[in-house]
Parts: sequence; structure tokens; C-alpha cells
Amino acid sequence: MLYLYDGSLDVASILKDWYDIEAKSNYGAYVTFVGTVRSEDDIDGLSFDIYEPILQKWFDTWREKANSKGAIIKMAHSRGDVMLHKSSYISAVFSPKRRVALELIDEFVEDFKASAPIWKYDLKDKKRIYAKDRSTAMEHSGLLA
Amino acid sequence: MLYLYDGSLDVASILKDWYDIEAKSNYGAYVTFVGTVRSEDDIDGLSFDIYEPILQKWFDTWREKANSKGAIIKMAHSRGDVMLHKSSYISAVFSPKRRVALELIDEFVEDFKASAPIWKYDLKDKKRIYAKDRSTAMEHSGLLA
Amino acid sequence: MVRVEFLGPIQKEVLELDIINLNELADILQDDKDMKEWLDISAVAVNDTLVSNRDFALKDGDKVAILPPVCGG
Amino acid sequence: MVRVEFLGPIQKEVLELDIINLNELADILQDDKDMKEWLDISAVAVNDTLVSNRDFALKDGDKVAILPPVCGG
Repeated sequence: MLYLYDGSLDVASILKDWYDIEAKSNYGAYVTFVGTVRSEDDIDGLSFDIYEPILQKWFDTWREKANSKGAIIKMAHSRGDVMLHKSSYISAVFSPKRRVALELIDEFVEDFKASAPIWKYDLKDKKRIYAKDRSTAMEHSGLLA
Repeated sequence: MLYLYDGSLDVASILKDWYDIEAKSNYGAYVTFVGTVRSEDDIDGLSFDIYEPILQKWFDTWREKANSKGAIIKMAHSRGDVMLHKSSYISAVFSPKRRVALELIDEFVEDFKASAPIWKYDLKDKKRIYAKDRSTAMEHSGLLA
Repeated sequence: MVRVEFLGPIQKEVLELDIINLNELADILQDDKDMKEWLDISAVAVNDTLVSNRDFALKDGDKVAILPPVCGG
Repeated sequence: MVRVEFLGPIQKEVLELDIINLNELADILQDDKDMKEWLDISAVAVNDTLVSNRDFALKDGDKVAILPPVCGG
């Protein structure tokens, strides 16, 4: 499942909810990744734009991939502003087997960084500045150049 | 930190406590692994023996390894009986960088399986049966053979 | 008409264009100075599916999205 | 005296032995039928540090642990 929230994520509550939902599903491994806004470059926080239709399609592809390995994937992300030391991103894999869970979370998080249609902005001096240097051009970029 | 508990782990509370402790430490990535007892082979649960002095030394070596990468590692494990669908094992890595966190949790969990001095028993028909087939001989095993 | 949307940090209003493929869109956007810094580094989706071929045919009612570099998390 | 403990599933009481290295312990345990199924697959720690060399010298008060195959988690 894909969950989008306005503002920062309630990490403890999300990790608990996901665990509780799958508590009796007989998955032996539950691996989670939590991304938290770091204090650096004098930012006050980060802000995010999300294009949901493509994010949902991208996520559905991963859901099917996980499913084919007997695993499930969940993800939560923030829309809008997230202040320092708050969380903007959580993903999780449940799997019967630990190797599947550890490998899937790694591949999923890396592909998320390269492919999820989400744009990040630094919040600094009341301005919202696109984090161009830290962003990755998506596959087939430059098609119209 | 290494935390040992009698019986099953309170997953939500441990994941929350660890997150809260490090909430202001400026780690960007928090990756956790939760192991849950699966229903298989008609077991009622699992039971664990731990040899703490060597477990603590093994863990300290990992703590230093994580520290040298700017990361920290935490682990919780159960002693004694853990029933079906309850958790017996949690580990976590906090790191400024996601690659460090994802790679460390993978290496740590795999080495844990091969090297942590913990013995597992199936609970079945009121008996405690050593899980010999699923166990791994430690490094330098057979030294006295 | 084909609707063209510019996502994320690209500050540009939606365009409604009478075009039949992405080549025609490329010609139009290459002449648009607002797009100078973006075309090289942006991906293209038609009806929310990423496209890899500039000959891709467009029909009335299609929605094209221009996606600049991403950074979730 | 050297104290020898058998960990986990090995059902065997602690031994107190007058030995000066692990070779002597090997000789004793190889003659012990309780240990037949375990010696091949067990590791050895002296004073809670795993040891890789059978010539390892032992002194009075040392603690030896015999560790059968593990499976945490």
C-alpha cells in the first residue's frame, strides 16, 4: 500500500500500524527504512511535490514484483513541508524469508530515489529552493532535447 | 546497544523507543529488521538460549564497525519462549547516509545468523527440540575433533 | 488538443496544443526559452506512462507530462 | 584447574580439568561418547574469546566454552 500524508510522518504510529496489520500474516521478516530530514546547509526543513498518478503506477509495479517473491511492500511519503529531524519517507517489506526482505528493501529504496516522481525543495529563509543538485534525471530524460 | 528480554519483544514499543532516542541525532536513515516466529512444521513457538558474554563481545565489534562508518547499531533479542507470530529479534542501524544503513543492516543480520551465540529450539507437544538442521556451525568449529 | 503539464519545479503554465506526436512537441519546446534549462534533463509521460520514443503518436485528449529530475525521501 | 562449559543444546555437566592446552582437552573429549555428535560442529572459546588454534595454552582459572551450531533470530 502507498500512503501519502500532508506534512511529516508519525513514524512510531506508522511502523506500529503496519506491523499490527501483518502480525498474523506469517511473515518472518519485517524490514523498514525511515528517512529523516537532516540539519545541513542551514536549511529549516524540506518540502515535497508529488505527482501521484505516476507514483501510484511505479508503486504498483513494485507491489507486483514483491508479490512474485511472496513479499509485500508498503510506503508512506510526505507532501509539502517537513521540518528538521522529522520524517518524510518510510518504506517496508514483509517477507517469509530474510534474504528476500533485505534485498527488496535495498532495491526498492534505490529505485525510489531514481524513479519516484517526487520533487524536493530546501526550506531556507522562508524560500522554497529546488534541490536540483541532489536530484536524479529519470530514465529516458532528454527525449525532447 | 544490546537489549535482551525474557520472552517475546514488544516491537512497536522498541521501534518507537529507538527512534525517539535518536530523533535529534541528525541521522538521515533508520533501517530496522524485525524477526517474527512463523507458523510452520506444527510448532507452537520457539525458545532461545543465549550465551551473553560472547554475544556482548560480538556485538561490541559490530558497534565499533558501525561507529567507524558514522553509524550506530542496536539490537534486541528474546531469551526463553516466544510463541507464534510474536517477535524474537529486532536490529536497527542509524546512519547519516542511506547506503551505509542499507549495507550495514544486511551484513549485520547475516553475521548475526552465523556468529551470534544463540541456540534455537522448536516448541512442539510441550517439548523443546534443538533446531539443529537450521543452525550454523560457528567459525573454527571442529577445532577439537 | 493535447494537454501538456510541467511538473515539480518547472514554473510554466499548462499548454493546450494541436500536435500529433512528440516530435512536434519537441520542436515547440526547443523554441521556448523557459524550457532551455529543462529539456535535457526531463522525462516525458503520455497519459501517465513514461515514454522512450519521440515518434510516439498523440491523439486528441492525450495528457503529456514533463518530469524534471526527482529526489524523493 | 580449567573449567569447561557446554553451551546450548549440549546436555553435559561442567568439567573441571587439569590441562595445559586445547590439545589435551581434545584428547579427553574425543574419548567422551556424549561428545561424539558435537565435536565436529562445535567452536571453542577461552575466556569468552573464540579460538582458532588447538595449541592454545591454558592456565589455572581459564574458562573454556564449547559452542554448538547457532541460530539466533
